[in-house]
This record gives sequence, structure tokens and C-alpha cells, in this order.
Amino acid sequence: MQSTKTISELTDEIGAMLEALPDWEERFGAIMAMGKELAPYPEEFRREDFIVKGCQSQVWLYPQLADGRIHFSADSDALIVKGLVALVVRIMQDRTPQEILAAPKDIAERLGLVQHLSQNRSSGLASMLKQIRLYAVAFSMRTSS
Amino acid sequence: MQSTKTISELTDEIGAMLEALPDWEERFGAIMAMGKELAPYPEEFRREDFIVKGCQSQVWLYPQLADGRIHFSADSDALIVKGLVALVVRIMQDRTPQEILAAPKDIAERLGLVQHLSQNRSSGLASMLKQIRLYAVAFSMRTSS
Amino acid sequence: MHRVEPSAPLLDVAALRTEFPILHRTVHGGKPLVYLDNAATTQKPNVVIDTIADFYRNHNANAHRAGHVLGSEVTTMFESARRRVAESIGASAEEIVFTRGTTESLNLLAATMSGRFERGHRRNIVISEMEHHANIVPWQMVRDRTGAEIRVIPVDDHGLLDMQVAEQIIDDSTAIVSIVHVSNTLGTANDVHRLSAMAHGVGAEFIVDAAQSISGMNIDVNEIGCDALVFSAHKVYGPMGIGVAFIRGRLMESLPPYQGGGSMITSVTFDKTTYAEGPLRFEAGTPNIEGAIGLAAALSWRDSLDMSSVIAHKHALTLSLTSGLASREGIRLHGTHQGHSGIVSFSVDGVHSQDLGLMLDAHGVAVRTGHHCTMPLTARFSTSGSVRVSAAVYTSTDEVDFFFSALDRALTVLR
Amino acid sequence: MHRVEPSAPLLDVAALRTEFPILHRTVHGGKPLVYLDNAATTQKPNVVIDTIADFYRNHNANAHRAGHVLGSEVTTMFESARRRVAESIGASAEEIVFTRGTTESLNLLAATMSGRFERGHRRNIVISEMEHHANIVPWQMVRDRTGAEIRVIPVDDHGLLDMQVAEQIIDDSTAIVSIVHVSNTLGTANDVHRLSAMAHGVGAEFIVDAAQSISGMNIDVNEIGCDALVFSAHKVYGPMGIGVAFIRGRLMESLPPYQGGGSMITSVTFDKTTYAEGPLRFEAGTPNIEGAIGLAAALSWRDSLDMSSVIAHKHALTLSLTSGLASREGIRLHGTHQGHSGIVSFSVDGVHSQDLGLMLDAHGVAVRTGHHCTMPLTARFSTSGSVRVSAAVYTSTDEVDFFFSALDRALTVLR
Ligand SMILES: Cc1ncc(COP(=O)(O)O)c(C=O)c1O
Ligand SMILES: Cc1ncc(COP(=O)(O)O)c(C=O)c1O
Repeated sequence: MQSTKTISELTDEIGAMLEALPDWEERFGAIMAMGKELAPYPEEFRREDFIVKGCQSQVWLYPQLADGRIHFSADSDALIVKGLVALVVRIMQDRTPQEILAAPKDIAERLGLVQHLSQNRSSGLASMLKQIRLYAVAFSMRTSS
Repeated sequence: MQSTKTISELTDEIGAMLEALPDWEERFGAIMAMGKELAPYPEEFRREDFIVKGCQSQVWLYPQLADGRIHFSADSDALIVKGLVALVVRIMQDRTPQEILAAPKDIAERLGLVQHLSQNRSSGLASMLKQIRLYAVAFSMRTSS
Repeated sequence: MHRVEPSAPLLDVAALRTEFPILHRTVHGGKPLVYLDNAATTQKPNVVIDTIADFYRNHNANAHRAGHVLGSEVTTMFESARRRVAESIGASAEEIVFTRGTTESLNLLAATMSGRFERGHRRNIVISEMEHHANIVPWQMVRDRTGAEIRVIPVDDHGLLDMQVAEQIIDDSTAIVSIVHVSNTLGTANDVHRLSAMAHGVGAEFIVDAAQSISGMNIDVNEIGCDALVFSAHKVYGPMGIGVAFIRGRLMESLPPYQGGGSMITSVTFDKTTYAEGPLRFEAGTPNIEGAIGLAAALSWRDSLDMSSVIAHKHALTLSLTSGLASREGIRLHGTHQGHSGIVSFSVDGVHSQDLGLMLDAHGVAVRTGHHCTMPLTARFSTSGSVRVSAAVYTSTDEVDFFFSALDRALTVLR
Repeated sequence: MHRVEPSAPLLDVAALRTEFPILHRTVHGGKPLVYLDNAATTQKPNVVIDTIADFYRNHNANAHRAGHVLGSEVTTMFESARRRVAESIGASAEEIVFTRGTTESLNLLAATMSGRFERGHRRNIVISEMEHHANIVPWQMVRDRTGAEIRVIPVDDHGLLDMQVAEQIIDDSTAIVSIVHVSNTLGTANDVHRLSAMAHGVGAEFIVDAAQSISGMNIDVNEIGCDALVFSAHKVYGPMGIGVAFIRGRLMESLPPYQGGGSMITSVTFDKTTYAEGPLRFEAGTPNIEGAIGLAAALSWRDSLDMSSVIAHKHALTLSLTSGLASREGIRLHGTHQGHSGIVSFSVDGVHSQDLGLMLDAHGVAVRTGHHCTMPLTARFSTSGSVRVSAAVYTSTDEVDFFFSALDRALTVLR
């Protein structure tokens, strides 16, 4: 479900929440907990086409357009990365393509302490955000035509 | 004419003489003066074959075997390098190939303050010494066969 | 070439010099070093030296591959360095490939663009008579492999490119035009805008060798309109072993990889390997991270100066050098540009350039003599090579005066 | 592999650690750094950092070309560095080519030796399943260009090369055998003497990738009998951006140049260029002089240690790591060598290697996870990559203990 908050607000809120935790063990714990709340990933979309490139672990991301909003399903075979993709999906869920495209470019940085993860290419945070943006571009072209 | 001193003695002597000079301007002066004392280079040997490779200026070096000793003629189109080749020739003049081959390997270094010049590849000091050694090898094979 | 603004604020050269430790050393037993071989390599300010030491003391790790905090820090530093380089030449970070230096950048371009000559009707590459060997030999290697033709824009007696010939030989069978921005031997600045327009006018690609221009002018790849531009860090106050190939996005996409290894792949099996996109495709193996960070520090240092003041200062130095030389008898200037490169070459009638160089060195003055890695050009002006004096931003007018007194003394001894 | 001598004097690890400033930093707000990613890159002792800073503060110039005193000093330093490198592997200075690193060294060899496959009956190159991408991809590029065949020596479940297969596939149609000395992923040391004999027995040339062995064993190219041997400075306590290709004299003479530019030529005209002899032919452009001097300082530092003590220390660390891992449930070691490389890889049933790496990092422990640039090998042992722990000479037993307590905590959270 789309949050009542904007992408920007939600990003800062999650960033602040993570920063407030005492150390990285707890932060990873919180991130993994978000991963556990992800809705099950539809097995029929566990396909090469929906793998996000540039992550050390496997990350699947499947977008669906309904009522002009994009709904994402996501999964990963690694727990922390699954938590990360869940976090990103929580921020971006059920938004219009326009909202996603208008989102700040520095989401990774604004997640604050997750900067460590975002600069860590293998975590794939940057790739996930890029992939979401690409889907938004694709859908925005479809909805506008 | 061959010196009555050994290659090693003469090297150290010239090294000490150069070192005793107050500065490099004087040293170059002394070196150029040696160049002026070189016997004229035989024009018929001013040929590509007798050019020493690896010097920034042109250096000619022509060896002749007489009575089992090597006599060198030398020249250069640059004054300081001409002095350098004169200096090297003075040390090596009219020696047997065996003497030259038995000479210490660190002549350039033992010329002491000329080290600056010897490390300066463009001066070609190392190339001259190498070329003399090569001629000695060639002549020693000829005399022993 | 930039316009010299007479109103530019004066550069505080004395203050700048305190930032360069080597400028305070002496040579040959107490003679102050007068370093006028800046076209060969520039000296490094403290901020660059300290950046390198700090990197190894506090951060060092391998970039990109690591999942740990040092690795993330270093990846951030490395990729920020790429952005810093991109910014300072008006490119985007995805267009910046880190190489060992100008020479490797040109080899990379020549090797990966050589397919241009293997198909289609474009069979020649245009360079100039004033190119550095680094912009000649790689193309000769391509020629030997593909049969491409090398066309050469001649240099006139003033040391300028003959632009009329350029117009003729750059034609629709030309695939690439690759030209030096500022000549390392003559100091001439070429009109890269016009050459860029000529190249693009016939559908050819345009490469700029900015090795000598990067330290002393603002460079904007979009303003020039070039498809690639290369330089070395060590000539812009940065460390050795690192350089840049800016390659415009659409050109980069079309190029095959150069060297193979780690980082430049996305997957490897013994049957088939797939390659990464963007600059990483051309950066096989552990990159010179230290070097990239040092280069970024050097460019930041450069950009902290007021470029119009730098240009005015180097213009003044160039004029003192050329006028001082011209006023002495028997001295022939190679090229007669009135620019601000700080580079001036000359020869003296009856005096071998090497003798002059060694004599100047005896006084602590470091200049370069010989062919300056531009043999075809140097041969055009003199058989015994030339003496090249090259000033940098930290060169003082006192040093130029000292050079002239040493020159006069040397000539007295040598003539 | 060297014999571990039980009588070797104990290494004073605490004293060594004081020489490495980075080992005293903390990460993630106060956690001591436990750096166990040494196979990726090693840390640098003060002497290396200071050598680099001193070079730029007091000497910096371009080598070879200059006629002035700085240039001579730097040429001396650069060529002494070459001799220092040669000495430490039993080669002669004329056989040492400076490159950017192992990857470039292997690309240089692959590119310049590719003529081997274009004529004659020798049509294959033999590598192994445990090669780093740097020793796979350059040969694939040669294969794609020349049609050469790549033959692969398989790895058994213990992480050892199958020498019986090696005997079969190395035959008289083999031109080159190129094998890693110590695997960067498994830590296995291969029997390079035997492989060298096999290669030479059929008249093939033998190349050793010594990237991981150079820091922890004495290497003598004559004892191994290899024709070429390559490594990177940054893996032997030296700086980034510099590496070595030892190329035996008679092999070097037979190779065409690689990159073109300054320094590697004797004369250049637009028609014809002639190339320098010896290592300079392969060193186009301004070399990384800083790097060469830093590498020499690093090798001198290495050689100041008693190698038998280093080996004994790293053997002990390797044994603690393997036995500690083997005693924990659900952990699978990748390879079971009992050597002294300090490198151990493993995976944990039901736990993704990346999760484990990130969790360890949360405790300040830096390890590597993933495919370690050996995709074909890693895929053989685990689909989710592995966790690699790699110790260096300065790794303490306390750090290994700390790693295990962090591992246990991480596994509790992750399982
Ligand atoms: C065995 C081996 N070969 C080659 C390489 C490549 O070295 P570099 O990245 O320094 O070129 C490495 C290190 O990454 C290695 O461990
Ligand atoms: C104009 C020009 N091009 C290319 C080069 C080669 O640069 P590098 O030796 O740093 O590769 C130089 C410097 O020597 C140069 O001045």
C-alpha cells in the first residue's frame, strides 16, 4: 500500500530510524526484519528478465501497473539485501510513475547511515533504485500514449 | 698512447681530479678541454656503423687493433660529450682486449662526480663503455682464433 | 587558446611556491633549483602528497569488490575522484576512463577504434607534424595491422598548423582526427574548435591530446566538441601512473574492451565472457586508486586558482622568455607563438643543445634538450635538437631572470 | 610451496603492526578494524608511504629523458628500483618490465605472445580452473582473435589441480602454460616446478601468476624455471598502479612491442619507427616512477623479515582458520590445503555469503565475499559465492580469535 507520506518524507524517516539504532548489527537486524515482511514473490516471475543487475546476490523485482500506480514485488536470496529491497519497495510502493520520476536523486545518500551500503556496489542499492526508475520511465511512456 | 697506469688507477685519478674542481661549470670546462685534445677523427670512418647508440648527441667511436692493442678514434658533435668520450678513450687507449674485459664494471660510478653524467642516459657514458667492451670482445675472439 | 585578460588579479607566486616542497631544495652543492622542465612533469603541492599519504594511512582497500567499510570508503573516494575529473572538464563521470597516462589513453583509443579502418570507406587518420610520439606510434601500429593511412597536417615556420592543408586532407574518407591541444615542444596552442568542426563536418571523430593544456587552461569538452580527450595527472600537479581518457558516451558504447581481467566483466565462464558497461569496461584489474584520488586533489588545487590570473602570469613568463631569447644573437626560436603555455624551444647557432642543457644544469637550471618525443617536429627545426624551457604556475620572474644570466654565462663558455 | 620450519624464530607481530598506521584505526564508530581482506590488497608500512612522499617532496622528475640533475637522480632511483625487483626474484634487471599490475602484465604477455597461435602447429594455451579472471579473459581475447584453443586443468574437491589431466592436456600442440602460483580464492599453492617441467618437456612456454605468492614466499624465477612471472605491488605492501612482468631475456627479444609512445622508440618518422630493446620497449610513456620506487621499498621491507618466520606465522594462522572453521557445524571449506598462504574460503549451509560478510563488517571484521574474480572456480564450490578470509604477515592471532567470535555471533543472527 502506498504510504500517505511522500517518497522524500519516507526516505528521511527510515534514514532517521536506522541512524537511531546503536550499531550496525541492530541496523542489519532491522533491515532483515523489513525483508521478512515482504509479500511472497510470485514464482512465475522468478525469471532472468526480472533480476536486478549489479547486485552480488540475486535480486528480483517485478513491477505491475494498476490504476496508474506501480506495484512492486521483490525478493532476494540474501537476507540483508532482501531487507534492502523491501525498504526501497516500501518507499516506492504504489506510486505513480511521475511521482517516482520526480523523486529526489539522492535517496541512497538520504537513507543516511545506509550510505555504507549504497557505496558498497555489491549491495546493489543503487542498482535497485535505477531499475525502479527505469520501470517508471517505461510505464510513464505507456500511460501517456 | 697507453698510460703506464692501470684502467682502474686512471679512472680513480680522473675521478679525483674532477671531484677536486669547485663546481660543475669547471668540471664541464675540464671535460671539454679533454675533448679538444682528441686526435682528429678520420673522416672515412664518420659512418653510421661507428655511431655509438644511446647518446643524445652523435658519438663516433672507431677501434683499430695493432700489436694486440686497441687504439680508439672518437668524436662527437657536442662539446661536453666529446670530452666525455675523450676521457673514456684516455682510460682505455692502447690496451689489450683482455685488459679492457678485465676492467672494473663500475668505471662510470668510480668516475665519482661524473655519476651525474653517467646516470643521465642522454650523455651516453654507459653506452660508450658498453661499446668499448663489445669491441674488446670482438677483437679478443679474433686474436685468440 | 584563452584570451589573456589584462585585468586579471595578480597571482601570488611567492605564496604558491611555499606549497611545493621541492622548490626549496638545492642541487649541485647549494645551488637553488630552478625547475624549468615543467612540460616533462610538474611538481606536486603538499595537498597532493598529503592526500596520497592519508589514503594509505587511513583508507586503503580495493574498490568496487569489497563488502566492508574500508572498501565502501575507497569506492566512494575513487568514484568521487572520477566525478571530480569529469566536472573539471565538463564531462559526465560515466565518460571518464582512468588509465596510466596520456600514452595509455591514446593506445586504448587507437586499439579500440581500429575497427573503424577494417570496414567501410573511412580509411585514414589525420594527425599533425607536431604530435608527440604518443599520438604517432599507436596509430602506426594500427596502420601496420589494418592498412589504414596516416595523413599529416604540416607545421609552418612559425610553428603553426597549416590549416589550409588540414581542410584538404580531412575529407570524407577520414575516420579520426587526433591532434595535440598545446604542443609540448613549441608551446603553440592549436585551434581545436576549428579542427573539431572540420572533423565533424566530414563525419570523422575528433580526439584531443590535452597533456600540455590541462594545467594551464580551462577545458570544456562540450565547448571543444571533441569525442575524446586525454591527459596525464603528472603534468597537472598530480601523481604519476594515472591519466584520463574522456570518451564521449556514444563513442564509448561502440568500443570493444581493451585489456581483460577483473572489474571489466559481468560474468566469466571458459566459453564466454560478458563485459561491463561504461568506463569499468576499460579498467581491467585493480585500478590506481591512489593515483585517481591524487589526481582529483591536484585538479581541485588547480581549480582553486583563478585561471585568468594563471593565464596572465604564464603569458607574462612566455613573453619574457621569447623576447629575452629573441634579443640575443644567434638564437633561433622554434615557433613564434605569443601564447601562455609557458613553453619555448630554441637552438643556438654553433652550439649543441645538449651542451647548453648540461651547462645550464651546472647552474641549477633544469631544462630539457633533445627531441622532446616529437622527433618529426624537432627535426624540422634543427638537427641537434632544441633546448626547451617550460614554466609552470609556480615559476617566478626571478627564475626567468636567473635562467637568462645562466644562459649568457653558458654561451660565453660554449661559443 | 616452502617447507614450514618449526625452528623458525617467532615473528614479532606486535612490533610489525606499529609500522602500519591503518591497523590502528577504528570503523563504525569505535570498533577496531580487523582487516582480513589481504588477498584483495595489503596495507602499507610507513617506509613505503614515506618513500612516496619523499620522492615527491625532494626528487620528482621524468626519468630517462632529462639532462638535468633531478632527472639523473630520478633515473638512478627508477633503475635501482628495477634492479631491486630483479634481485628479489632472482632475475636480471633487463628482464623486468614495469606495468600497472598483474592484470596488465598478463594482457601484455597475451597480446605480444599471440603470434604464437597464428603460425606453426602450437595452437593451444593451458590454464587452470582456479585462475583469476586476469589469467582467463586476456587469453579469451587472444582466442577470439586467433582461433587458439584454451585448455583447462580441472580442480578436485580438495582444491588441488588434477595433475594427471595436466599431463594429458599439455602436449606438443601447446604453446603456453599459464598458471596461478597461489590461488587467491582457495589459498592452494600449485606445484609450479612440476608444471614448469611439463611445459618445457613439450616445448611450451611457462607463465606464473605470482600475485598471491609474492608477499609470503621467496620466489626465484630460475628455481621455478618459468619464462615469465607477474605480480602487483599493491599485494606485497607496495603502492597501487604498479606491477611487474618478469620476461626471460630470450622470450623478451622475440616479442613485438605492446603500447606505442615515448621511451619505447629509438627513432620516429611518419614512415617508419624503430623500437628500443629490452624492457623499455614495453614501457611506453612516462612510467609510474613513484610506484616503482614504492614497490622497491616494499620488497626491501619484505626482505628485511625472516621469511621462514613469516611462513611459520602464516602457517599457524592458516591452521587456526581451517581448524576453527572445520570444527563449526554447517561450514564447508572450499579447498583443504594446509599451507601458509593465509587464505581460506568457505560457505555456510543456508546462509548467503553476502549476509555473512556484511554481518562480520558490522563488527569491524573486513573479509571478502562473492566470486573473488574467479567465477569458474567459485561456481564449482558454491552457488552463492564464498566468504574469503585472508591473513597477512601483520595479522595477529587475536584477530583470528576476534573473527571467530564475530562469526559465531553473526551465524546466531543469520540462521
Ligand atoms: C591470483 C591473482 N591474479 C591476478 C590478480 C589481479 O591483480 P591486479 O588486480 O592487481 O591486476 C589478482 C588480484 O586481484 C590475483 O589474486
Ligand atoms: C603533448 C603530449 N602528449 C603526450 C605525452 C605523453 O604523456 P605521458 O608520458 O604522461 O603518457 C606528453 C608528455 O610527455 C605530451 O607532452
